[in-house]
Amino acid sequence: MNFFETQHLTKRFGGLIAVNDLSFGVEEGEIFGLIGPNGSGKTTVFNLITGSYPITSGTIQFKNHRLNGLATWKICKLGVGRTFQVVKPLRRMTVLDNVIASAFNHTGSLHEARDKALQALEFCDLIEKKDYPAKGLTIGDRKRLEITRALATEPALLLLDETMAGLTPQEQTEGVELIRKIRDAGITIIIVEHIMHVIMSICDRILCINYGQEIASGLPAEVANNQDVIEAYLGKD
Amino acid sequence: MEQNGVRSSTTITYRTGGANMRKLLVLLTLVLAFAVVFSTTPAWSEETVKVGIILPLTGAQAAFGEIERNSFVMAAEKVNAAGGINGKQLELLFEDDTGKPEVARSAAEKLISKDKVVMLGGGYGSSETFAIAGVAQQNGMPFLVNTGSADKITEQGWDYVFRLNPPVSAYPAALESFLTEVVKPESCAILYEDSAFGTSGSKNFAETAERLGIKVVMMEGYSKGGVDFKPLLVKVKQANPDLVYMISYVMDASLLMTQSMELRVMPKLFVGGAAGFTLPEFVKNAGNAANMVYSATLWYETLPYPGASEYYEEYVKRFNKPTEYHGAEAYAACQVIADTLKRAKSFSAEDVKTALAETDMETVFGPVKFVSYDKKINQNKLPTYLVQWIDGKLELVWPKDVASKPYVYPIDWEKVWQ
Amino acid sequence: MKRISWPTIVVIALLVLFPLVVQSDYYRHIFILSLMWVVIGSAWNLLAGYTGQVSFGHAIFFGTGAYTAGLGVTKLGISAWWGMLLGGPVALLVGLIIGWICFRLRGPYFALATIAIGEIFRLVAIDWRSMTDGMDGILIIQSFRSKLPYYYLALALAIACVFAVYLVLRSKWGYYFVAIREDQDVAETIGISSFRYKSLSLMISSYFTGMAGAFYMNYMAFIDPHVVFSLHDISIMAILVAIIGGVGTLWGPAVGAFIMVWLQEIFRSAFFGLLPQWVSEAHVLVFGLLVIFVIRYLANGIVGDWSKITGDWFKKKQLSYSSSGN
Amino acid sequence: MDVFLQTLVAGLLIGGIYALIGIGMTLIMGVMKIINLAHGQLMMVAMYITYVLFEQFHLDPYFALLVAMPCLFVIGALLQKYLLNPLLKVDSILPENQVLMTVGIAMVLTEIIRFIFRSDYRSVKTGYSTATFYIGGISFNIAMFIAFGIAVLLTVALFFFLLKTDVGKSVRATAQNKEAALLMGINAEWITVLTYGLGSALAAAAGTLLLPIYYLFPDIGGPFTLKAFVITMLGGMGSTIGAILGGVVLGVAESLGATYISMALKDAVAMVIFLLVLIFLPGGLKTLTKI
Repeated sequence: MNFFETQHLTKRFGGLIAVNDLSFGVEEGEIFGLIGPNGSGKTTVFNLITGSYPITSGTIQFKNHRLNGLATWKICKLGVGRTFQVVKPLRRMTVLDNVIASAFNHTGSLHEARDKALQALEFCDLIEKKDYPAKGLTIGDRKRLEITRALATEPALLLLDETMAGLTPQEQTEGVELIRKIRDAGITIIIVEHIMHVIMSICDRILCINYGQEIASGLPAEVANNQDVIEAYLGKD
Repeated sequence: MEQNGVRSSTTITYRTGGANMRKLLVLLTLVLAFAVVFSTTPAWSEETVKVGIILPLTGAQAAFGEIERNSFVMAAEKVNAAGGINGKQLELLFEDDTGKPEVARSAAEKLISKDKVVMLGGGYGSSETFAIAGVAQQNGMPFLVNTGSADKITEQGWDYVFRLNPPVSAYPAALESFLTEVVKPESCAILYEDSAFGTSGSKNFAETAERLGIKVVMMEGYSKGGVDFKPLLVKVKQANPDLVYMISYVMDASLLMTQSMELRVMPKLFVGGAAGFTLPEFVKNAGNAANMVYSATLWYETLPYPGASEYYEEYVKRFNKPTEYHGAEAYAACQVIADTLKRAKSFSAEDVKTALAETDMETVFGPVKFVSYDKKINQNKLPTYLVQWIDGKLELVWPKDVASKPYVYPIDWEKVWQ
Repeated sequence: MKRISWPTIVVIALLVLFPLVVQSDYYRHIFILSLMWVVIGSAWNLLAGYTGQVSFGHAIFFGTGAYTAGLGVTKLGISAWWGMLLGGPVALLVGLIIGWICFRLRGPYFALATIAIGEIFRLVAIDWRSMTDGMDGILIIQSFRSKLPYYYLALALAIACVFAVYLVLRSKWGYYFVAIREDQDVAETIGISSFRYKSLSLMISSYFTGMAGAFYMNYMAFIDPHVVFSLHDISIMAILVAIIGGVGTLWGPAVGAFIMVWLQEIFRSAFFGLLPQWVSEAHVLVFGLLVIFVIRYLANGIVGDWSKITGDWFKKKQLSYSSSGN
Repeated sequence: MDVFLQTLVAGLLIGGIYALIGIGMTLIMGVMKIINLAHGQLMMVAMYITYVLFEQFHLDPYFALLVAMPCLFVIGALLQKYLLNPLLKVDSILPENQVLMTVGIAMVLTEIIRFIFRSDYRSVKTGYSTATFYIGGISFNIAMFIAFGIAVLLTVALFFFLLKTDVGKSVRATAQNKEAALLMGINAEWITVLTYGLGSALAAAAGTLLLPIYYLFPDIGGPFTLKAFVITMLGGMGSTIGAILGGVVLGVAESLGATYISMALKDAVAMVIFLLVLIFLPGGLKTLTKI
């Protein structure tokens, strides 16, 4: 059995099928890419995994837990962290407090949580800005804060939702390094990303979906050359 | 260092930092200083005798508070024009209770400990009257209640609290004889506002009805300010009682009557339990529907009490609107206060209390003498009356010997409501 | 315990000394009311200011606490002081149930639901006469002639409440509450059960409000449903106290309580009789204008925007406070 | 049976008035997503305008509509422009700041009126205030009947305004998605000002029509504010048809509650229904009708 897997995952919004019979597995320690054109259902998949939306049918398995029907916060407790595509800093808290709040995930002591938070900030290279109010950060730092906050919950599986969008090339390079570093720390990653060279360079395996359905999966090179994928992105002529 | 880190990180989030604190401290100290300065302000002249009057001058009850204040002022002016309290001027200090008990308490505390009044008067709403009475009793300060009518007020054994007006349970006394001698109804419906006044009044009338052998076929409360009383009246109509007894303030009273007319609810008679049914606004609003409605009342301007009609006319002339029994209560309270202070050996609380207890006088509101009966102490007993709206005018109809016009009964509602 | 800053100690010391210096029962009474409102305002602030759940129904807990104390006397024949012990827990229980019903609603919907429940409580308390005696209310005899016991009890309650909020804010709970206020969705994804922690916040808040209610019963010695379940005089007043002082600040509600109670008293007594009587009719108007002014220009209240007040008005120095968020 | 029918009729008629109160609120809540806790107080101000017109110029309340509505439109628009809209730019801890502002506005309106008119009860008595016609022993109050008719008329007018006119479409667009509306070049600020003005004018209509059968004093606003948001949530926020539905449902529920449970608890009945709808039918009754 895989470290993480979905089977026949389906989500309907009224008459619209957002995710359709999607099955995939992720192995421990992997960086797994989830790609697809706009509106293909990537973020919905994340929302299903974290329990933000109820699942219409299918199952989600993480380690030996079934995630179906669990509350979002319980899924987090089990070790699934996520970032949001549209960053959501806790605006009126400082950067450090943002991270402390999530570091409480596995501890009740402020002391410990603070230590964990500082470690996470150090790890993500955000330590110098720890006393900034979160609402005052640049977009790059906000994205970084999203990741730091997710890391501070000490996840075994991290879902990254377009963490590179809107960053400068310099920041993107740093981002790629950070993601590798996270993986090297032993955290499995599922990443949704639009920027192709990023995906291609860091992912071990890639799943491409369109209209909520799998159209290709495999190694980055295979998927990149898959005719259906190219058509999905560029449209048929 | 570690500790500092925690502090600084939380400062921004929660804004509890030291800089703010210091300024807060300044602010609080100012408030305290302010309080100390004011608390030590000496009382000014000793040329007047100060009496504190607590009334609702703002808030929902302010309309009645104003009538009472005006009447107090009128009476005090008369007292002072006639030489005051043994040469000293009577000074009334009005305090607003805003219709809230804790504010009434503030007002009482202020009058007693800051203004150093010799006694207290006023007390409109029952809740506020309780609050004032509690303070008065604890401080040993005589308090003459003139409106708060919940029975319990004089049932606490509070010897500093006196009440000029009858308790709500005494309101329908005149009605009782009218019912036994004239109407002899077999059934009645009781509708009441779910205030302290309405609840205890309704309970009391239900007991009276039972004693007279009148079957209470319906007894229901409502909350003040409703737009539509028809659901209630439909039930009355179905129960078809001989008598409908209502304890309502003025606007609910007029809506109850107009809607009864619309629904053609036709008992032998409608009787209001004082409160709203005697006010000029009642007939103004209810119009034709007010016609032939009876009401119990404590006071009416044509009653043969000394000064009653003069008071009424003077009030109308001066304030350009009519007064009613609340005003008369206030006027009479001021008469009693002046009389008490004139008789008191000194203005010490004990002497004032003794003098108040010995009161035996005639006022515009009737004879005042404080007695104990049932569980009550220091309670004035007054006769009550029955009035009836006859063709737009409120007439005193019962007891017969003081009636300004003969009562109209039986009533043909179809004709009245045409 | 961690060290407490010296201004706090001085403020507490001043408050402890106050009734010994000022002998007037009148000023003591106003201070007792102020302290009671410190409790209610701080309690409301924990739920609304820190956890982001704006309640328009704190009269529910105040009234429950007051009636717990009162019914203890009329139904069980025990002293109303038991209310100080029981009022909090009973209010907490009510809070738990209300939270269970209402916390599935967010933002303004939650606020509306609390108004509705508050009205239901008031109406039922009026109508359930066999239990509550309806509008006849509950009357007891005050235990103490002196104001001092009441004063120190109110002071102890106020200190306990502010201190409890202070402690909560320095713990996991505090971080979780604020995280929920800032973004409930994010809070869930970092492992916070928003339902559980909102309920927790409501429980603490209702506990202290219930205590304040029980204190009111003991001190005022008379309650009826219109007084203690009042939407306007309790629920909305609690909001005003916190807003004026500063929502989401530790000391805001305390400052707001003193300002509101004193303002009401100063205007009610027409500046202690120094100004003509008609001034006293303006006190609610002044409340209203103050609320509008504070919300419009001092969104974080007097404590929260203190730097803005001193910056803008006293030093004539422009602080780019409100634009710092870009 | 007569009891039931008469109760039902009473409920329906009062429901018409309630609907009028609700229409303005539903518009404001739909577009601005805020609870207007000054709604009843705005209605109260309109009632005083009508009262003055009647006392001073003997203007019939139905004609006073033509004055009171524009007056309240202006007052509402000014409140929105100078007090509520600026709050959007303020970074405050509570997103409900606008709601709290309406509490302040409500207090100030009430007290200003009290300053001018005192706390006295006032009323406007017209020939038709208590005029009634009967069908088979069931009585119908004519003033309420007319109010019901005008409520329906205003709803239909509002419905077509929102559906057919450009301004109306902008209002609906803003209600659905403010950001998108902004992108489409709609001046959202102007739309909110217009909406609050319109909502206030509709509250004015309700007040003016209520006056002949009711009475007036400064504190009258509060209870009607409560009714207004109950109706709005019952009907579904932003739905004009929903407001009619909500008003009638509330009226009937209160009447039946008063007859068959207790008059004193009729408001509690309304609040319980409100809570149930809030929790189990968050979109209000309109989600059942699919209008």
